[in-house]
Amino acid sequence: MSDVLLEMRDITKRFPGVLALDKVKLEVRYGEVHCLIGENGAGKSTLMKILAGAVSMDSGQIFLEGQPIQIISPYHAQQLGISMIYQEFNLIPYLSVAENIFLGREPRIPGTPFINWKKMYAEAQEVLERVGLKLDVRIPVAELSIAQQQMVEIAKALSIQAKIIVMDEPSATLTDHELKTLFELIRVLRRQNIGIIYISHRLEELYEIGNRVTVMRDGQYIGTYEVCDVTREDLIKMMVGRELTEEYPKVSLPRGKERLRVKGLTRKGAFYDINFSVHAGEIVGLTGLVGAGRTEVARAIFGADPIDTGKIFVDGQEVKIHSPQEAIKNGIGLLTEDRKNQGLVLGMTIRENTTLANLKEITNGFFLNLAKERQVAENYVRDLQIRTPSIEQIAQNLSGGNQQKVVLAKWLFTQSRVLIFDEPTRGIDVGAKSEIFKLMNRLLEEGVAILMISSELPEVLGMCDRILVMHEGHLSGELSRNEATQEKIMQFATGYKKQNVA
Amino acid sequence: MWLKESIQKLFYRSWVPLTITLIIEFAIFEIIGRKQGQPGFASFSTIILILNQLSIFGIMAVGMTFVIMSGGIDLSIGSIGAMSGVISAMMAVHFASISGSFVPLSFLIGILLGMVIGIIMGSIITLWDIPPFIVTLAFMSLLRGLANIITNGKPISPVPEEFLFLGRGLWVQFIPVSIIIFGLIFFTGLIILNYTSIGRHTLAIGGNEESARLSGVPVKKTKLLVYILCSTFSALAGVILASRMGSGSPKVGVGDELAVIASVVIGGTSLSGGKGSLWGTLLGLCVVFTLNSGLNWIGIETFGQQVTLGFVILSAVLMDKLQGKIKEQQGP
Amino acid sequence: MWLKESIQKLFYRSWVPLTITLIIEFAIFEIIGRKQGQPGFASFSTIILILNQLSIFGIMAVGMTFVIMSGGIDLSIGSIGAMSGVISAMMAVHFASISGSFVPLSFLIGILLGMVIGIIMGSIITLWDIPPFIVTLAFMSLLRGLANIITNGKPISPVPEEFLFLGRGLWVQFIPVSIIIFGLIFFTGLIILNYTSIGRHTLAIGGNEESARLSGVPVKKTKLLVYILCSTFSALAGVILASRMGSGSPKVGVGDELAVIASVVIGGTSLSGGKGSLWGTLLGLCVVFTLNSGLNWIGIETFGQQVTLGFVILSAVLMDKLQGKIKEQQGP
Amino acid sequence: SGGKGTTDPKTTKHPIVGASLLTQTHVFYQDLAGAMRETAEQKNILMKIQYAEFDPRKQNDQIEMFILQGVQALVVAPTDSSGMAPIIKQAMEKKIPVFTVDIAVKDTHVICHIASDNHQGGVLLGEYLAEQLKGQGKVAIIDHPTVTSVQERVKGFEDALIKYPGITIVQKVPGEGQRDKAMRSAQDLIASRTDLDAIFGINDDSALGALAAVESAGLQDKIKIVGFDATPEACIAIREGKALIADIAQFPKEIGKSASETIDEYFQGKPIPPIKYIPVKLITREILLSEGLNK
Ligand SMILES: Nc1ncnc2c1ncn2[C@@H]1O[C@H](COP(=O)(O)OP(=O)(O)OP(=O)(O)O)[C@@H](O)[C@H]1O
Ligand SMILES: Nc1ncnc2c1ncn2[C@@H]1O[C@H](COP(=O)(O)OP(=O)(O)OP(=O)(O)O)[C@@H](O)[C@H]1O
Ligand SMILES: [Mg+2]
Ligand SMILES: [Mg+2]
Repeated sequence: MSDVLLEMRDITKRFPGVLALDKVKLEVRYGEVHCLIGENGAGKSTLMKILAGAVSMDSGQIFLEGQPIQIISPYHAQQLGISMIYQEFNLIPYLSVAENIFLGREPRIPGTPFINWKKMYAEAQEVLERVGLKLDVRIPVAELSIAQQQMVEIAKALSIQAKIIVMDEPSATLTDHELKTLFELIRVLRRQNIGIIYISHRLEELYEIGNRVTVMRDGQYIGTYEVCDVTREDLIKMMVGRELTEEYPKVSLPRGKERLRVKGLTRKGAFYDINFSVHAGEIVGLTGLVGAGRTEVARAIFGADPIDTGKIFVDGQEVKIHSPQEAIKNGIGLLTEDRKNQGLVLGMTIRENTTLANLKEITNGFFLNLAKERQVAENYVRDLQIRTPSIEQIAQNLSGGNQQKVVLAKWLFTQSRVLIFDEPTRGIDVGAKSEIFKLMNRLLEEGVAILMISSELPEVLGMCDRILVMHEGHLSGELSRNEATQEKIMQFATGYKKQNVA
Repeated sequence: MWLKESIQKLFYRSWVPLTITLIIEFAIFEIIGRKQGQPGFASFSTIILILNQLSIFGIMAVGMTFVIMSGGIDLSIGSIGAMSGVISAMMAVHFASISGSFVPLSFLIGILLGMVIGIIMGSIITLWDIPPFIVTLAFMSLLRGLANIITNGKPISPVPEEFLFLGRGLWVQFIPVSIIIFGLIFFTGLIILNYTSIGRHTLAIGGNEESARLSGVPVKKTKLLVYILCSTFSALAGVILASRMGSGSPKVGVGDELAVIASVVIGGTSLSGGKGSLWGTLLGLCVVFTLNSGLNWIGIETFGQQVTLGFVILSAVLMDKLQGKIKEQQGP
Repeated sequence: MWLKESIQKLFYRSWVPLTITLIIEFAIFEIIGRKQGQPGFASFSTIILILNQLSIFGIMAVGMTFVIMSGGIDLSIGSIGAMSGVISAMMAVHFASISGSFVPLSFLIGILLGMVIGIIMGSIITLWDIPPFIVTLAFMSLLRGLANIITNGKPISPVPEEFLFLGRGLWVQFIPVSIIIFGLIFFTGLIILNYTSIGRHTLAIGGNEESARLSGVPVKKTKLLVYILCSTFSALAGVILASRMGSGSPKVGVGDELAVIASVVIGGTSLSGGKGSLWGTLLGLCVVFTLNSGLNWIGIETFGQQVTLGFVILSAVLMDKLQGKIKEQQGP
Repeated sequence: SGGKGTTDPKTTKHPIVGASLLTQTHVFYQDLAGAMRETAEQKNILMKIQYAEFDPRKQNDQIEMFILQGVQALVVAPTDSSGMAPIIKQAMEKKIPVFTVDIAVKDTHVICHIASDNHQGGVLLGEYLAEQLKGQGKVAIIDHPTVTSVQERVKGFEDALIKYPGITIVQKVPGEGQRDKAMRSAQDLIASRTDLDAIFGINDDSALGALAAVESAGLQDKIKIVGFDATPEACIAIREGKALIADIAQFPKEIGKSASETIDEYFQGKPIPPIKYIPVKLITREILLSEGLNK
C-alpha cells in the first residue's frame, strides 16, 4: 500500500471574472501535517471547499486512498472521512454547543428516530475537553466569544471519524494558549495516521508542526517541499513572488499629544477599572488570553456596548459616546474582530462597503457623488492589493483575507483620529500585512493614534510602542517596546504577575 | 437537571406576557359578561369551545411554525384547506352514491391531496431554489381557482351523516374529536421538533442555511419535508372544517394564512427563522381566539373587535419587551 | 465602462423574464381580443388605462420596496389608505359645508395623517425593537376598525367636484394626473435609493443591521424614516383612490398588503432585505396589472383569473431561474 | 359562444354589454349571471361579465375597462352604494346607459335598477319568526354590516320585530357573510346566551354556519334559525326539519333575466321604469313540502 492518503490532480475552478484554481495539485500522506500557503485570494480555501464538497470543481480528479472519488455534497465528504474546519465559522447561533457539534450527525436512540440527548451531551462534553474548552455544552453558541467558537469548530471537526482533517486558518482567531492545545491535538491525530491539511499565514507555525508544505500563487500550483528544506524567506518569495524587505516596518515617531484616554472604565461582568491613554503617532498594543475582555473594552469605547462607569477623553476633552455613530463623529473608529457579522455587509459591493462609514465624504449637498466613490474604492483596492475582478464584486465572493482588507479600507476612509483595530491582520498574508503596517505608519505620521488588539505576539512586539496586557477583565500590566518580550507578556496575561498600572 | 431545563424551556421569553394577556382577557370577559347578566365566561365549557374553534387553525399553525422556523413561509394553507375539504366532501358524496359509505377513505384522500400539493410546492422551492413566498403565493391563487372551478363555486352538500364525525364528534361525551386531533398533532410536532434530527435540522436551516449545508445537514430534504408537513396538516384542517360545517366549500379559509402566521409570530417564532416554539404558537392562538370569543360574548361588534385586536397584539408584544428590559437590568 | 454598467443594471437578472412575460401577455390578449372582435388590446389607451390603475398600487409599492429592502415589512398599508381616504373625504365635505372648498388642504390632511401613523409605527418598531410584522399587523386591524367606526361603515360621499381632480384629472387632455404623481414618486424613490445616503443606509441595514450599526449608520433613524415614507405614500395612494372613486370608503384596500408585497417580491426584491430594485417592482406591477386587465378584456372570470395568476407568477420566476442556470453554464 | 355554425362574431353586429357583478363565489350571483347571459344571448346581446369580488377599486377598474372597450351598456352590482356613484355617473355622462342589479347606487341616475326587495324580505322573515316564537324571545343576528343590501335586510327584520314587545334583538355578531367565520361567531353566541331563542343569518352562508354551530352544540330543538337567499343547501335543511326554519327566496334568475330584457327594451327605444322590483318569497318547511324544491 502506498503512503499517499489523498491526491488532488489538475483541479480547475472558475468563478465569474476569476480563475480561482488553474490545474492545481495536492498530495497528502498518512499521518502527515501538510501545510498549504499562499497569498490572499490564491485559492487555498477554494481548493479545500472542493475537497469538502462545498463547492463543485470545473475539472480535475480526486483520489482517496488510491480510489477515484466524486464528492457531491458536504455530507458525502463527511461520509468519505473528510472533515473540514472552515475559515468562516459555520455555527448556528441559537443552537447549543452540543447541537452544533453533532449537527447533521445527531446520535439516535437505537431503533428509533429520536435523538439520544444524553449521549449527545456526554460526547460533546468529551470532545470539548479534548480541545481544552470548559463550557456547558447546553448553552447557545451565540453566547460564546470568537475564540471559543473557533474551538467549538475544531471540536466539531474532531467529532467526525475522519481520515483527513482540513484546517483553514484555525490559528487566526486563537491566542497562544489555545494554539498550544491545538498543536498538541494535531500531534495526537498524526500519530493516529490521520492526514491533516493546515492553512495558515503565520509561517512560524509551519516549522512547529508541518511536515511538508505546498505553495500556491494566483490560483496556480508553485511547488511542494519538505518543511525542513525551505527557509522562511524562500517561502515568502514563492508566495509573494518577490522578496519581502521588512516584515514589521516599524518607524518610531516622537510621541505626540494625547488622543484618547479612558479613565476607570468598567462594565460589570466584562472589565473593571480600565485606565490608559493613546497618543498621536503611537501604536498601543492590547493583548491577553481568550476572553480577557479586550474586545469588550474596545466596543465600549466605540459606543457599541454600554459602560457602567468611567470616562473617555478624546484630545483632552471628555466625550459622551452612546453609539458608534457618535464615536465616529468624535473621530474614533473600530475595526471589529468578526468581519462577517460585524464588519461587512456581505451582499454589498467592495465600493459600497468601503464608503459605508463615511458617506458624508462623498456627498455633494444631498446626493452621492458616485464617480468620486468609485475613485475612492479603486484607490483602496490598489493600495491594499485587494484581489478582485472589479470594485463591483460583492464582498461575499471575496477570499477571507481580501474581505478583511475591505474592512480595513472602510476604516481608513473614515479618517478617524483614533483607530481601534481588533485583530486587524487576521487572515492577511505576510506580504499584504507588511503593506498594511506601512499604511499604519503613514497614518501615524498624520497624527493618528492607534490601539491595536492582537493575539499574535510577534506582531505586537514588532509594531507597538507600548503594550497593555489584560487578564480576566483587568489591565494586568503595561510594557514599553524595549522591555517587552513574549515571556513577560505571557506572565501578565496568565495572571502570574500583576503590576499596578497608572 | 432535566426537569429544570424543561421548565426553563417552558418559560421561554414570550410566554409570560402572553400568559398574562390571556389571564387578563379571561378576567375582563368574565367580569363584563357577569355584569351583563350572562353565564360566566371563564368556565370549562368556554375553554372547550375556544379550544374547539382554535383546533382547526392550530393544526395549520403547527405546520406553519415548522415552515417559519426553517426560514420559509407558506401562504397557500387556506387554499389547500379549501381544496382538500372540497375533494374530501366530493369523495364522500361519490362513495355514498355508488355503494356503502367509505367516509374514512374520503378523509384520507383529502389529506393525501394536501400531501401531494406539499410535495409539488416543496420540490419547486427546494430544487429550483425559488423564494417560498412567491411559490406559495402562486399556489394560493391557483388552488383557490381550481377549487372554485371544480365545484363551480358552490359548496358540496349534503354529505353523509358519518362525514360529520371529525368536526362534530365527541369523545367520551364531552371532548370534541377535533381537539383530540389537534392535541395529537401538537404533541407530534413537539416531539419532532425537540426529539428528532428533523427538528434540529429545521432550526439549523432557519438559523443559517449555508452553515447547515456545510455541516452535512440534508437541507433540501428537510425543507421539502417541512413543506409537506405544513400542507398535509393544512389539508387535515380543511377536512375537519368541511366535516364540521357539513359541506365542502371552496370559499373557506380566505385570509387564514395571515391569521395563522400572525399567531405563530405573536407566539415568539422569528419570521427570519432559526428560533421559536410550538408552545408559543399555542399561546398565541389562545390569546387571539379567546379575544374573538370574548368580544362576541360581551357583545362587541365587528368594528370594535378590529380595534381591540390591534390593541391587544400591541400590548402583548410591548409587555414582552418591557419584561425583557427589566430582566436585562436585573442582570443575568 | 460607465454606460456598460448602467445597461447591465438595467438588465438586472429578474428583468428579462418579467419583460418577456409582459410582452407575451400583451401579445396573447391582443390576439384573443381581436378574435373576439374587440378593439386591439395593445394600444396606447390600454397602456394608459393599465398605468392609471396601477398608479395607486404603485405609489404604495415604492414605499413598500424601501421597507422590504431594509429587512422589514408593512402590513398596514391598505388600512392606512382607507383611513386617509376617509379622513380626506370627510375634510373636503366639512370644508365645503362651512365655507369655500379647501380641497388641497383636505388632501394634505389625509396625507399628513398617514405620516403621523408612520411616525407612531416606526417609533414603536425602532425604539422598542419589536418585529415590524407584529406592529404593522396590529395597526392594520386597529386602523381598519377606526375607519369603520368613524364612518359607521358607510362611505363618505358625495364629495365636492374638485375632490375628483387627483384621481380623475387629466394632464394635457390625456394623461391622468395619478400617473404623473406615480411617476414623480417613482423617480423620487429611485433617486433616494441610488443617489443618497438614505438609500445606501436602507440597503446596508437590510443586508446586515449589526455591521451597519457598527459602521455608524443611524439605524433607528433610517428605519423610522423608511416606515414614515411607506405610510405617507400609502396615505397618498388612499387619497388618490378616494378621489378617483369620489368617496372615502372604509372598505377599500383590504388585502392590498399581500398584493403589493407580492409585486415587490416578484420584481426581485428579497424579502430578507438588503437587495432589490424599484425598476423590478415596476415591472412586477405591470405584469400583474396587465394580466388582470387583459383577462377582463378577453372575458375570463374570477375563477379562471385566480388560476391564471398563479401560473403566470410561477412561470415568471421559473423563467428567471432557467435564465440564471443558462448564464451560469455559459460562464462570464 | 354566441351564435352557432356559420355566425362569425366579427361580422355580426351584436351590441356588447359589460357587467361588473359583486362576486362569482355566491350562488345568488352565479344564478343571476347565468340567467342574464342566457337571456342576452336570446336577444342577440353579447354580455361580458366580470366579478369585482367585493373590492370597490377592482370594480372601478373593470368599469373603466368596459368604457374603454366601448360597450353599449353597463350592468353593475355595486360593491359600494355610494362609492361606485362617481364612475357610474361618468359612464352615464359618456352616454353609456347603466343598469344596476341587486344593489342600488346612491344619489345617481341610472336607467333602471332591478333588484329584489331586501327590506321586504327582512320584514317577512321577522314576521314569520315572531309568529313561530309566539311573540316572545331573544334573537341574535349574524351580521355583515358593510354590505348595503344586508343593512336593508337587517333594517326590515328589525322593523318587523319592533311591533313585538316580547321579542328583543340581543346581539349582533360579525360573520362576514362567510360560513366558517359565521360558525365561529355563532358558537360564541350560543355559549354566552344560554337564553337565546333564534338567530337571523343575513345570508345562507351565515345561516348555515349558525346551523352547524347549533347542531354541534345539540341545541337544534331550542334555537330557531332564519336565513336569506334560499340556496338549495338551505332549502334542503329547511325541508328536513332542521333548526333552520325559514328563508327568503330571492329570484336571482328573474333579476338576471329581467336585466337583459330591460336592456333589450332600452335598445329598442321602449320606455323604461326607474325601478323594477322582483318580489321575494318566504320559504318555510310547509311551502317546500307542498311545492317541492323549485330548482
Ligand atoms: N463564490 C465566489 N464567487 C466569486 N469569486 C469567488 C468566490 N469564492 C472565491 N472567489 C474568488 O476566488 C479566489 C480564491 O479565493 P480563496 O478564498 O480560495 O482564496 P484563499 O487562498 O483562501 O485566500 P485567503 O488567504 O484570503 O483566505 C479569490 O479571488 C476570490 O475572490
Ligand atoms: N455575546 C456574548 N454574550 C455573552 N458573553 C459573551 C459574549 N461575547 C463574549 N462574551 C464573554 O465575555 C468575555 C470576554 O470575551 P471577549 O472574547 O470579548 O474578550 P477578548 O479578550 O476580546 O477575547 P478574544 O481573544 O476572543 O478577542 C468572555 O468571557 C466571553 O465568554
Ligand atoms: Mg481562505
Ligand atoms: Mg476579541
